[in-house]
Amino acid sequence: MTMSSMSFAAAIIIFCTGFFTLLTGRNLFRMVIGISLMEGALLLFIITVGYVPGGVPPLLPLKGLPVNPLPHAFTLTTIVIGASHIALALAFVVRIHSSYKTLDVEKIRGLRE
Amino acid sequence: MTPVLVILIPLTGAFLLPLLQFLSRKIIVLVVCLAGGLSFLGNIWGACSGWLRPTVHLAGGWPAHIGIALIHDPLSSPFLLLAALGFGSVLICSFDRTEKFSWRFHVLLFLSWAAVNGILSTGDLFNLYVFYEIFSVSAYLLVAFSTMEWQAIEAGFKYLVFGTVGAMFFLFGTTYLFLFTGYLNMARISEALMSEPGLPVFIPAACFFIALSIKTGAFPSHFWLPDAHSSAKSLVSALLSGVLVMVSIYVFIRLFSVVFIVLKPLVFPLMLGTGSLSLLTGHLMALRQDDIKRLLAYSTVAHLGYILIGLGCASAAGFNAAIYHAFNHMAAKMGLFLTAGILASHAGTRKISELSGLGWDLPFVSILFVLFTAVLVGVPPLNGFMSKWYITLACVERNQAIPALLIILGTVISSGYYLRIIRRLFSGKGTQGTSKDRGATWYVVTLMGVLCILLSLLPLFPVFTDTLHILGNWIMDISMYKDLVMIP
Amino acid sequence: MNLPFLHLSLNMHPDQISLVMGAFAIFMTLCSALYAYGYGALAKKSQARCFWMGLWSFGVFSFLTVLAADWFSLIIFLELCSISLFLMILAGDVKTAVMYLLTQFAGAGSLLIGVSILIRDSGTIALGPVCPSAFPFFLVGLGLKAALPVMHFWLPRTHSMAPTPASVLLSGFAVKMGVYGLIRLSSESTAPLFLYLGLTMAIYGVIQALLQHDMKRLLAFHTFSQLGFVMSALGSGTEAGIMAALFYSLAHGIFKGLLFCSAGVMEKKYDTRDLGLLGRGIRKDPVTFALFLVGALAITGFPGTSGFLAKSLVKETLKEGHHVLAIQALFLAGIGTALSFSKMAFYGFMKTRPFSGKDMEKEERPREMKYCHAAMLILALGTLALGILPFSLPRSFPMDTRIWLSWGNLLSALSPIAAGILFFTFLPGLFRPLSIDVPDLYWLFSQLERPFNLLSSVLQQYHNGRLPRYLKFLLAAILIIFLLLIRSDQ
Amino acid sequence: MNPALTGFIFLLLIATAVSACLMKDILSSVIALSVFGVLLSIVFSILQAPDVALTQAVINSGMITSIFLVAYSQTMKVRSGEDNTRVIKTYYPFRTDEMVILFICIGLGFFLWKGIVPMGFSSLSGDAANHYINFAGVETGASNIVAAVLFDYRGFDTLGEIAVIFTTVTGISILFEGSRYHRSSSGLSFIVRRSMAFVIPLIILYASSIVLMGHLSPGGGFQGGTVLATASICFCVVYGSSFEAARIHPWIKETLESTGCLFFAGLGLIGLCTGAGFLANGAAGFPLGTQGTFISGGSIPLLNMAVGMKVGAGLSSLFYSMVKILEAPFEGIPGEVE
Repeated sequence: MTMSSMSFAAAIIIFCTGFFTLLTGRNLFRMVIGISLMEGALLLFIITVGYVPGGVPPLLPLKGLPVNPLPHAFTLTTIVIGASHIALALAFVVRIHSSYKTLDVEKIRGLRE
Repeated sequence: MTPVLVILIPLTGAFLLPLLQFLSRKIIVLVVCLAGGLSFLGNIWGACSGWLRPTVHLAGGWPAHIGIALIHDPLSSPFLLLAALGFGSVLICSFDRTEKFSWRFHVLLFLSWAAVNGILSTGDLFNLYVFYEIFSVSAYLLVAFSTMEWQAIEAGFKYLVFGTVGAMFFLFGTTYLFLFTGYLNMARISEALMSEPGLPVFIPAACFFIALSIKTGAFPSHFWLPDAHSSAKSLVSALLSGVLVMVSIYVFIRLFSVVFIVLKPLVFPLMLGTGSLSLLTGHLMALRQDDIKRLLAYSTVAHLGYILIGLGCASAAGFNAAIYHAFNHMAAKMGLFLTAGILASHAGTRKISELSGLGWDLPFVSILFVLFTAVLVGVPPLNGFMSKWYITLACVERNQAIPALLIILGTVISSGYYLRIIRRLFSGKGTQGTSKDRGATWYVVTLMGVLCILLSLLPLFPVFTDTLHILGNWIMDISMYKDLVMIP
Repeated sequence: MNLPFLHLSLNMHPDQISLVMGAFAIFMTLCSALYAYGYGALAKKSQARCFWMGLWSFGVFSFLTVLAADWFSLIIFLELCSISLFLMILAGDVKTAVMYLLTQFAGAGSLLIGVSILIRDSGTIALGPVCPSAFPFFLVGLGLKAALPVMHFWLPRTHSMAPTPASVLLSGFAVKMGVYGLIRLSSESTAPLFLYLGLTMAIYGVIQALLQHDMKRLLAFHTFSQLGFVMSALGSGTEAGIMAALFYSLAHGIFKGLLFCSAGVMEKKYDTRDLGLLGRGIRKDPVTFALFLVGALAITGFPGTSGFLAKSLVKETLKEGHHVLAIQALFLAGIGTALSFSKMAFYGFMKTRPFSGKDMEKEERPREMKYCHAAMLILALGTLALGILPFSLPRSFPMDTRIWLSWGNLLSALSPIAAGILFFTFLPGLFRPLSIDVPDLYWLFSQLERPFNLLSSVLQQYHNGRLPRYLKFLLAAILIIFLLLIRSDQ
Repeated sequence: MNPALTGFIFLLLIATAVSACLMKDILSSVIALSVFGVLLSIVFSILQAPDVALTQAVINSGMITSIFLVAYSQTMKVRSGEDNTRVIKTYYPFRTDEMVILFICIGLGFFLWKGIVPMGFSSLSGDAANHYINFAGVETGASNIVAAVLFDYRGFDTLGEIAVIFTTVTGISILFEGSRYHRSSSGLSFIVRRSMAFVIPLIILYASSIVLMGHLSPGGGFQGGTVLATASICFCVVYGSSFEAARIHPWIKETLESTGCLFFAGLGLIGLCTGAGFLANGAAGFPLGTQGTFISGGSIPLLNMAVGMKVGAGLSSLFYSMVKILEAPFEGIPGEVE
């Protein structure tokens, strides 16, 4: 297996794990952990897209064939955006806990029908 | 002036406000008004210039495939106009006496305004994602703004979970397209996908479809929408239903008519199906609601269905009809949410069964309410009827019988539930006598009523038909867009 | 594609039929207004405002409807008429009004789909026969307006629950607009369908009418039955048939308006519409009775009234088309009509009232009642004028009118009346007003909302606020979208 | 690098992810997540992405973990009538519906995998990448191509990105508007506090070097700003939560943040005014300098500074908003809860 394929596979597996966590976790924190895992997997995925076998980091002066720098710029942005999502989600969790006194997502269903 | 200023003005307004927080309220209000007015003018200017002479701004001076190109073209210009109207009215409403003044709210408002303008202007897929995230994050927060209400927090969290999943799929789609083509510019990607058949383009298409249907609130992922739109403050609900949802519709049009042009026969029927199901679900759920704002929120789901059906026809007529309907829905739904807010605050409850007799207390507002419902139901000479009729025409033209029948069914169901509210409003006797409280919201609602009537008058002018024609052609014929982006 | 709105809408190009109908619309609106002025039963100011707004807008819109030169504008004005009528009915009963409006919206929707098919397939939407692909939609849409069988479920309830002036307009002109549409729609190919529909309506309406005990419901079913006559006239498929249908609609509008007016006066006086509880009107209010009699004679086709002429015209056209069976069926329907109006006259006006101990008569308001009577008088005069005028102005009428004055024709017009009256006299027990409502299709259609309610309650169960459940739906949807796209990709 | 070792690291990555999913206790899961973040940054450096690795280490495994812990401790504070169960259910063996979800997730993974198979996992693709590699040094003067892309070629994205952080910070301060600082915490022992006093300047020095050398080496405004914010988190942990608030008023942070944003936008406007386009660098007249020296890269160091200012102030005020105690009254649980 090449580096890329391993990396892609790992990214997809982690993404699915994260999605599974999001879906089955009844605790709000666990849902946020799921989101966090998904974000991480996505980052890995994007980085792998830009990977070139045997590449060097995109720093001048170049010491060989560099990897694609564009996905790195992406990923930086994505990391920050993902972190914002997670921080926001956690803030919501704290707020929900202060009004519902529970972290069980099945009990947080004031809005329905 | 360039497209970038249209984004930059509201953004600067948002960045500036925290610096002024300890100054007197008057100055803050002045700055807010100034920034709002400038942003409004900017949007109008963007819309006009985009319509008359499509403009491209290359950020940093780099060509589109290296840097980021911002484009105002005939497709973005109606949406820019829509954003200007929606945000402008909400800004005016936020000065209402009943609203607690908070500069942070205006920060969020300006941020989402900038994000909307960014989405409408950008020609770059990743940039679109970034602006989409500003937009989403500020939308979650706008929903949760009234922090003391548990509903708002819960709705905000649910919206956030859905929106985050949507964002991830959006990014997956972007990454796949980058993997396939090496570009991020939409026109370039489209070109590259056309020249290289055999790629599994359906996977990014599915990712984008999922992401956008989540962000729009279309059928299988509409669950957050009624929660969010009903729990927020009335003016935020108006903004969400009127403008923010339509921005996702814009992205739908842009992506699937430019980037995924190779998948046209696959994706658009899917959109038709999603639209039909949203229509049915929204109307049927609205039928049983007792909370007036929740009912309106479900009706938004249904109207998204109408718009998606229009898009799903994948013809110039369908796109035109959908965009026209987006405008009509904006005017009427914003008006409805605001009037519902006035009525609910007057009655002290949002339950429809307890709104009895309010029609006599607030006659003007109630009559406007009736007007807006008539627009949404589609009473003949009004604009809602016109756009629904255009959508039906487009459906029939494409031999889509079921959506066309569903549109008719939706009209019947929606007139059923709106009549229930109206009946309740005018039943019994008023309690306090005629109220003459005229806040800022009152004026905005009046404005929306006037807007509805103006929109109804539009089809009387042949220019309007020509305009729609140009718009439809622009969407259908993407070579013009590609030329615009790729030459400089 | 050309987006059709402006070129097509507000496209007025009246021909003779339109002009006649337009004049008639104005006439009926004015009569109804006069009657409503005297009637004054609307308790609340708001209701009255609603009613008058509806009435005047109905006048305008119905006038515009019949002037329209293409289907699209016709539909728009038709729908506006429905809304005006909705406002008028609202003053009587809210639920009925809502039901009426929803029905009419459904009809208009069907018509609009029909028009869009028409645009796609034949490119023109000028009034006239339509292409076969669009025909079913037009039939359903216009059928809902004109109360064709099965689609008539809204009619009895609406007519009986609406305030009387609204009933006058409903029966007098609103239904006629549907008929007007059908007249425009009719062609050679549609004739047999219309004929059979018409015969069904004529017979079924009469049978139902005989079983009613509510005066206005009875009249409503007669409207249905009389529309059957109109439809069977269209069923002959000739120019003369269209003429006959038109004339019949006019005549029927006027005398049915008159009948509703008299029923309304009685209702107002005794506060009930139940034939079992009414009576003695002949002595208390001979004027009303006389005017009622004019209407009743007209509807049964007594010579000298407009009904006689109209029926003769219909018979004539059917004879030309050799529809013998149809003529016989209509004869039967005529007997039924005579029977049920004998019943109405007897129980409504002549019989002694059963509960004479408690006099429910109200304080009369002579001055305002006068307006009612004036309106009725105008309608009665109209009935008589339509019956006599064609004879005095032979050239104004397309057909030779004199042959109808032959003895044979007079006999055939009088015989069902005589038969009806005889039946009624000898078998009075059979026709005593029942105390129960006979079920009609309305029940069936009131069940229509059930599946929707069921569906929405099922949907409601899925919107239960559980975020994990929502996300599971999302996951399923994601998978389905992937599957759909991958399948169509390969 | 040794493929076996790489494979092992990937396996470890997956294992930590799965354990973060399956662990019974939330706190353990959070720690597993943090480990996952660190491993991920190692993988990024294996994949030749030093910038990303740094950012990942600082933001995801540092900042986010600390916010997780703060949120966790906030929800664990005992109040009357509180549902104190932390662990709602055990996670293995799976229930049937969870099995179904697992299979659907695997199906989803299959589709996602299908999208990359035909690409053959190759090579540097696209005009854009080639252009960056060949011309970034000449056109922008920066040695770090990623910084050149981030702040010059695609600087507009970065503007959007700081707007996202700005939105989040504003939003979180809205969500915690009715809260105040926790008074009781007095921090750690004297020795720790003294030694922290020596460490803090070093942290700040490190942060500013990351920010200022962003155009030369991996790092930049985001990473440096986050390290700055970490310093303020250290204050909170070591000296108690009210200490830093007393020293640096939240308003100052908000001002710094806004100023950073406005600085960024202003630098962009210079480009617009010269007619070269928004956020233009060399074309707008910024001296590009000699590549590889400290003063080079035109506007990139300035933008880095703006971002560093913004991110540092923003993230620390975000953290402080979360640390505050909620004073929201108990509003009652809506509806019936089974």
